Amino acid sequence: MTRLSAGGLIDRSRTLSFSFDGKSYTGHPGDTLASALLANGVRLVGRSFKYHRPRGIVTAGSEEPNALVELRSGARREPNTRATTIELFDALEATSQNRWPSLDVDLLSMNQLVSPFLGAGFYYKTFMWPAAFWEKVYEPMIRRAAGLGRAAEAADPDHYEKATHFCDVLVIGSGAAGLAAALAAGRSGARAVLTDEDFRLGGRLLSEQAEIDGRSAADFVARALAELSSLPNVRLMPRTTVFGAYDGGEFGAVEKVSDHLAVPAPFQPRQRLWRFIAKRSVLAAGAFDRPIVFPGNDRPGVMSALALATYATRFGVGAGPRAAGFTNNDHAVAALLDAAAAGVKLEAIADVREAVAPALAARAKALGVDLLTGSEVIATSGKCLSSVTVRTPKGVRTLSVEALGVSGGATPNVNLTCHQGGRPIWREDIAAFVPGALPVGMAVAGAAAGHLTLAESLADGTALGAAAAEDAGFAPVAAPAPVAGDAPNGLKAFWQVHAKGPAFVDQQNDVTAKDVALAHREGFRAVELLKRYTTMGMATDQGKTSNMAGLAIMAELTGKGIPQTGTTVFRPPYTPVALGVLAGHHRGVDFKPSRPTPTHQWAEEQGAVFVETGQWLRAAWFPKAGEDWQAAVNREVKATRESVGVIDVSTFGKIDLQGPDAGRLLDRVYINMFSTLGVGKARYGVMLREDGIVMDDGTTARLADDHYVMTTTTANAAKVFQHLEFCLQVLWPELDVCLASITEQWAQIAVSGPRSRDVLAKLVDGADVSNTGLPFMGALQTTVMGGVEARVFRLSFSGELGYEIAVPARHGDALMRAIMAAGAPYGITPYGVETLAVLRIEKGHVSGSELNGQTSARDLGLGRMASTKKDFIGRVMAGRPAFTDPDRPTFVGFRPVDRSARLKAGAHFLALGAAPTTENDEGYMTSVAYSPILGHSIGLGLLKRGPERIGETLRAYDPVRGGDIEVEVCSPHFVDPEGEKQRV
Amino acid sequence: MSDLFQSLSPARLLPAGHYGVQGITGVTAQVVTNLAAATLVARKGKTAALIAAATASGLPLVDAPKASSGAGLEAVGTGPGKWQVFSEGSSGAALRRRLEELATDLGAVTDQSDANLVLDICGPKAREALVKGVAVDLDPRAFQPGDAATTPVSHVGVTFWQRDNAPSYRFAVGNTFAPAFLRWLAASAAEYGFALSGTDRG
Amino acid sequence: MRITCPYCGARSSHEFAYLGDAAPTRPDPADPEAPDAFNAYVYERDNVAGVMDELWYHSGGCRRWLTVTRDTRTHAITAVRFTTMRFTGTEAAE
Amino acid sequence: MSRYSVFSLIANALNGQKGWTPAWRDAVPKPSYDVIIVGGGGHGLATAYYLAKEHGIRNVAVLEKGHIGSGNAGRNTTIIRSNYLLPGNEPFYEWSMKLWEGLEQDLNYNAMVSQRGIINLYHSDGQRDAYARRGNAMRLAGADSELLDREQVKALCPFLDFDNSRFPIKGGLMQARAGTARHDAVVWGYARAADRLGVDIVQNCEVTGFIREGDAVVGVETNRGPIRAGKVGLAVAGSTSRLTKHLGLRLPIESHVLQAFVSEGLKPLVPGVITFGMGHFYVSQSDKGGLVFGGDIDGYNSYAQRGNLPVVEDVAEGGMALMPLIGRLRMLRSWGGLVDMSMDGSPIIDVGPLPGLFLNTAWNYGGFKATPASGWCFAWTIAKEEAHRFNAAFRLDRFRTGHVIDEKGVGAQPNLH
Ligand SMILES: Cc1cc2nc3c(=O)[nH]c(=O)nc-3n(C[C@H](O)[C@H](O)[C@H](O)COP(=O)(O)OP(=O)(O)OC[C@H]3O[C@@H](n4cnc5c(N)ncnc54)[C@H](O)[C@@H]3O)c2cc1C
Ligand SMILES: NC(=O)c1ccc[n+]([C@@H]2O[C@H](COP(=O)([O-])OP(=O)(O)OC[C@H]3O[C@@H](n4cnc5c(N)ncnc54)[C@H](O)[C@@H]3O)[C@@H](O)[C@H]2O)c1
Ligand SMILES: Cc1cc2nc3c(=O)[nH]c(=O)nc-3n(C[C@H](O)[C@H](O)[C@H](O)COP(=O)(O)O)c2cc1C
Ligand SMILES: [Zn+2]
Repeated sequence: MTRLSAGGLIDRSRTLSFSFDGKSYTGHPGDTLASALLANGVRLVGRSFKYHRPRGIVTAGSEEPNALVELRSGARREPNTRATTIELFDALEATSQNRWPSLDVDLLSMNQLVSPFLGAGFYYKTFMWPAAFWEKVYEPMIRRAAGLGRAAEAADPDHYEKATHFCDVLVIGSGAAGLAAALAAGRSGARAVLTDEDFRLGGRLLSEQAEIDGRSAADFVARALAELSSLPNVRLMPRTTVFGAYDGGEFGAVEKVSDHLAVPAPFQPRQRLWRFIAKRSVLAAGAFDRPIVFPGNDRPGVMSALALATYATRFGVGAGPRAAGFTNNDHAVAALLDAAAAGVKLEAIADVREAVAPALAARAKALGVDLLTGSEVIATSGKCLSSVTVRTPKGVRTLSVEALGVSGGATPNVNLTCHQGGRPIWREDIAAFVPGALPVGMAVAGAAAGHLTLAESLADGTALGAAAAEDAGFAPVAAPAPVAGDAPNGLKAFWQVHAKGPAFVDQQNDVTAKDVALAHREGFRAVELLKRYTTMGMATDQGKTSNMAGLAIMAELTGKGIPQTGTTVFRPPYTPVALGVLAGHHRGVDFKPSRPTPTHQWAEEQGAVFVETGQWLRAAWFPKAGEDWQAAVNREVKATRESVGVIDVSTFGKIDLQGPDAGRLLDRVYINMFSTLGVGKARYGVMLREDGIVMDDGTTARLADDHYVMTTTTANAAKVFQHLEFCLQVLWPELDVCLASITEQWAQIAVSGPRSRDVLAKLVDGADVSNTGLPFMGALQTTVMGGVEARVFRLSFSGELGYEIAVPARHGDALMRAIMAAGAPYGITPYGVETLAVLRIEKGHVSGSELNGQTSARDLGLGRMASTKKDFIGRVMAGRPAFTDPDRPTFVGFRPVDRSARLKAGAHFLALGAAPTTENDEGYMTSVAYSPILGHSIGLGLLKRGPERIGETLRAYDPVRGGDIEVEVCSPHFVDPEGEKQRV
Repeated sequence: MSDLFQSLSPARLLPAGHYGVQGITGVTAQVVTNLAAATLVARKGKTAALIAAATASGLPLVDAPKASSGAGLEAVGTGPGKWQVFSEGSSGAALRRRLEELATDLGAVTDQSDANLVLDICGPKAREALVKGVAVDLDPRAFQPGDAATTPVSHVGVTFWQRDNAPSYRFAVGNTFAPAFLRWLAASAAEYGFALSGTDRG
Repeated sequence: MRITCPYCGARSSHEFAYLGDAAPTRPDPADPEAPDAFNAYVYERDNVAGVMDELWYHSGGCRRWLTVTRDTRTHAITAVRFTTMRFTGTEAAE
Repeated sequence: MSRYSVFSLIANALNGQKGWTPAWRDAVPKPSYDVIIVGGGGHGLATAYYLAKEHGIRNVAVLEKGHIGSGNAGRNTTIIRSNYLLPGNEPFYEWSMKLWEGLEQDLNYNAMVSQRGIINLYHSDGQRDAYARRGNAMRLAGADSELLDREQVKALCPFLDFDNSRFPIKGGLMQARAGTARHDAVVWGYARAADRLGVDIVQNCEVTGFIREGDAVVGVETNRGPIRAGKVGLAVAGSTSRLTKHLGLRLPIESHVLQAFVSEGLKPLVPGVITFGMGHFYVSQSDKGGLVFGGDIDGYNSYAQRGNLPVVEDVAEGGMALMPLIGRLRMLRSWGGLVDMSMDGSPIIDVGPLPGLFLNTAWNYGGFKATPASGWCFAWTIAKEEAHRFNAAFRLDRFRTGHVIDEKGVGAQPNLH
């Protein structure tokens, strides 16, 4: 046990139990999994990606490259979770990953033995012989060895949500700089948000032993938080990571609502996605403690100096029974001494500099810590660290320690400043990249800006928080910045110890200093090439702590200097984000809305089988007991053709057009004429895109001189509305037409079949619906069912005598029931979209499969509808040579030569005997149906010069379904070709 | 939250009842019935004249996303020169006639009384629940009684406006999208306790 | 990206549908050169790397077509107006 | 420059990897070349390689403004497939597939071409028939395709949501020979192979204008000075209009941003490539274990090479709808590419439109799979000054004549393709 006897922000009065790799341990509230493991003396926690080398905990934050575990189990298993960010809860279950059979004995660590072969880029040079072996042997082997944790075993049982929050000032990070910024912004009255990914606000102040305004840092944090909590305009959001800075002041953030609980509380999400819309932002994300590359630096027990200090001071844990340090800066020396003061047995600090600050030297002496200046760690030993070898000016010394705190200085956390293309700028004096061009509205404070002292952070935060509030329109309240008196950290840039043995740059991806050298040798010198060739910085930590060293080593090799070498690009997310939270509520059946028709409930009662058509749910067929779908459809078709059938067609888009220019508009959007349509009449229209391709079709009726109602196909309702708005607002703003979508307002039900008039007659309140009173293509405004407003259109998609009756949506259900009652004597039969399709195919009407965005009106046999008396959208482009090419596939019908054979939509046409090649392809089948009327399969399709070839026999080639049958080209009008039935 | 409705059809309105945390009601939603509605769209170049005419008839229209009321009508701006007008207790046809009289040839009127499910959403946690889908700033500094917005919420287009400082909001949601909207609302409000009423109207 | 609709206020760009460059205007179909002119109108684009006027439709809001001035290199938006103004110049009140 | 062989690998392992030399020379531009290819992406490098290899034209430079592969070649989701529908496209992409199949031996470079298959899921009968049409078209072009039913998909991808989904999976169109390739390695492999044939690969050389003689293009201006050339081929993907602007050309393309994503590394989960039929989501798993996934373009013209949050959410929604067990997996990184979207969604490889100029563009979000055939056909077109039959349909004037190749049928709106 390395739990220190006192101190830390943990609740020692309560004990939490948890397990790691099946073994039980205990910790306290306030612990992370990492601190609790360390407290229990567990140092080996994972294995590296490629060589499966033992890995320990190296940081105390989200930048952790090594300590990745599978958290929880079963459907809640979460691979690659950083032990350093897991807030300990009771009964927590964690498992090590990427090892077999066990963490301690991992057979794949044999990879290390062949590591001389496995240098950077080795894949590209090998596994090519024999060629066929790649997918079968090499790749599966690589895949099994690669990867890290395992995905969950089943659908994620937790739920997620998304929310938007608007604020004047968003402060990211709650350390000294962030607290000061939030205070300054909050006091001004601005709506401010203070976020931190940590579960406890305070940043490094939670582990630093500093004085602010003459009080302890802890006291400062407590007072600041108390004041911020008291301000109604300030929102404190711990456990909230801002992961991306997007255009226009939009930030993506994830709040871990329940991750610190075994399972979320009832009705609480696991996590919540926040989109912050911020007028101004202050990035106060601190800095990372960066490593020094030296042989043996990847041994469990070697960690960041600041992390070692944090474990001691914040968590009351000694990273090992005995520890040492390896540094190049005073800040780290001070932190290590804090750890010593907190009870860590710190043997010595090796520092590459000739001297450390005198005050620190004195403090070291007082604490009994050996300061080895001018020294470097050149080797380590033990599976987990047992000793380090230090090269001092006086000779080599070996220290027996279980922990080594290393610091190569501070790397400002500039990630979010780069998400919109900003490139960091090198600052020689602190040997670090600091933010360059910033996203609009962002300011950077504290260590993230390269202002590495506490005093600067506090001053920065105060000034930038006030400025941000002021920019957002709030008068800042003058208040002095809190004062702290710390010294600059006297860093000496130092990246790499030159000594023998593998020295790791990227510990998760096993990239060594040698790999960087190899990349250099092979010409992969640009940082981005270096990254991609070696995979440096591509692991789950994105090289937060490692990239700097890697590029410094490359800079040394090329002699170019670090600023010329540059950094790789930082991209969102700042830390990895669960896919579940990005999806939120929208999964399972809630992925997209389900739109019921007005008669949905009635259809359910009839036992309808439903089908998704876009977002709509429509009845597909209405099976009776013992019927399969085909039997049901056959029955529905026959009943409709022989007597009467009924279907809900409310899903069509319906648009109300009013105004003196409505007819003129329609003339321009449809290929045919509408301004001449008589009042009380409807007409079928076809509209094109400007490129001459058919966009949509439907019927439009004229209700009054200046009033039309248009129907669109179900699929194109929104698109057509947008198109009309475009015509009116952009193309011809002079036209005086008012549009309103009435899709939701009207339920529309089609009644078709020879007896449909009898049914209608019983519904209307006395209107004359005889063939003269309401002729074919007539439109009637009347009432039905005793006073319900209705519009009756005599249209026919089925080719039968037919009507579409529209009533306000609330009456849709009642209308359907009334129709059913009125039709009962004729055996009225409800039908679904399957039968609808059969009916229209029997009639040769085009539909979605023909209106596929690739066909012109001419292709569909509708060319003659186009008026020559006017311009319309698409007219000019439809005249292009390819569109008038006689060889162009044109709409026609098909039947199987062997009438018992089934046609298949999607089959291609080949001349009999022609080889199946692209050159011989003559078109394809667009739609098929079994016609119970004809007793065989029928099809529609597009065939080169189709109409000229009626009577010809062709091959319908359908190898994907094993079908290859002979078909006869015929007219697409299979039933009642003269269209007499609909006019009776 | 899907377990909340696992057994319920996504194509039907959620039944009235209490959802989520029991014993408290942070959010309530109540279906408003007996409400006629119509769109009123100004004809080309007639927006100002239409506003003047309506104002003269006691309905002070505003050409902005605002709700205004008068003469027993409530008008909500949904676009330039466009309003959704509501009238309690009248029929769709009656409302249409009234508006046609008021607008004469200055605007077009279309009955929409059956187009929307209209819901009053209020309660101490209404804002907290709504921000889980409404991407319009609802903070009192930015959105107050009389303010309106047309915007997608959880993939569903809605028009809503604030009615008072309770706060309460009135939402008009396309009928066929209403089941999806209510599923989202119930899921979002469940942690505060959610009471839904008026959906069992058949 | 946030687009400040002159009617609705600032909204996320995902509430809008995009059409593209606002510069091409529909040619006169009666012009003898119409085929060429339409080819240019329908297909050819400057595809500006920089500031351009483009057409967006507020499909999720007020259903207005807007002309948005935006820098395609930075996504910075400097102006948004109702599209009709470009043609008639008279509808400022709307 | 050493050939990669078992021998060279062992020799280098024993000497501490000291024997390797640069994979390609960092060439300094000469004053003139027979052919200049602008753009050191996959297409540009492949073009140079095939010019040298197939046509003996070796006095060639590839000019790249950054480092090679820094464009879309280095940021795509690596799907290779030839499951196209239209006659103008399918034979070309199938030719590309064939070239992929022999690529590693040809280049002596392991580009990890991995034919683990692609499944395009369908969720309705209409979609099934559309896929049947496509599958049959593929067979006509000599490609492989299979139409799977629900049970067959389930057997291959049991982790998909078959039970609680909004749009049930009814089956899928599979191309077993499709798969992925290691994108960077494709770039490096072509660069190395082209370099060995004498091609100059010039990095950090940005073309800023053209040298003209009358109408003709006779060279380029660069940030490293003017370079003359017998022929100039443009293969700069999303940057094409930036260059053709100097020539007064307006093209039927728009530049858009397409985002892609990778998850943290995982043990094998997804066998091949899967595309969702009712949402914007497709996914495969890299050899390193990351789920590589993407969706729709952001939808507006952009040269910013980065996207926005709504599309990230849209893609995640598609992912969760399709495979809800990924809820707790994490997106590790997202990035964007500058794609050259065209008015019909299909590419342009053509002579002209000015003397001395050759165009290779309009790859939309799908030109990675085309890399070998694009290079091969562009080389042919440049060498012979006419199209090969594989790229015969990819003409610039097809818009004027109406011979568009619009797989999706959405028309002249690049952001919808
Ligand atoms: C996110 C994303 C996912 C994709 N997924 C797939 C997929 O799964 N499958 C698929 O087939 N395709 C995919 N693509 C498309 C594919 O990546 C591209 O179509 C293809 O890479 C383009 O060809 P290229 O490789 O030559 O282009 P690029 O690699 O972009 O090459 C163009 C080069 O030109 C250089 N350049 C530009 N201007 C100049 C100048 N003035 N001077 C000198 N050099 C210049 C650029 O720096 C760049 O390196 C995807 C694209 C993206 C962005
Ligand atoms: N790291 C070093 O090596 C170093 C060097 C010199 C000084 N310091 C000390 O650093 C402190 C500087 O204060 P500070 O406020 O700038 O930094 P800080 O480290 O105290 O606080 C930064 C906070 O930001 C949070 N954070 C980072 N990225 C985030 C994101 N994307 N979303 C949400 N939260 C995020 C972190 O969890 C952390 O709590 C001073 O106390 C100073 O003494 C550190
Ligand atoms: C197929 C593929 C897989 C990738 N896998 C990873 C990965 O595992 N880790 C990582 O950090 N980035 C990965 N990337 C993303 C790159 O780091 C980088 O973001 C991308 O190539 C775009 O370049 P840029 O971000 O430098 O602009 C991958 C990219 C691709 C195309
Ligand atoms: Zn708007």
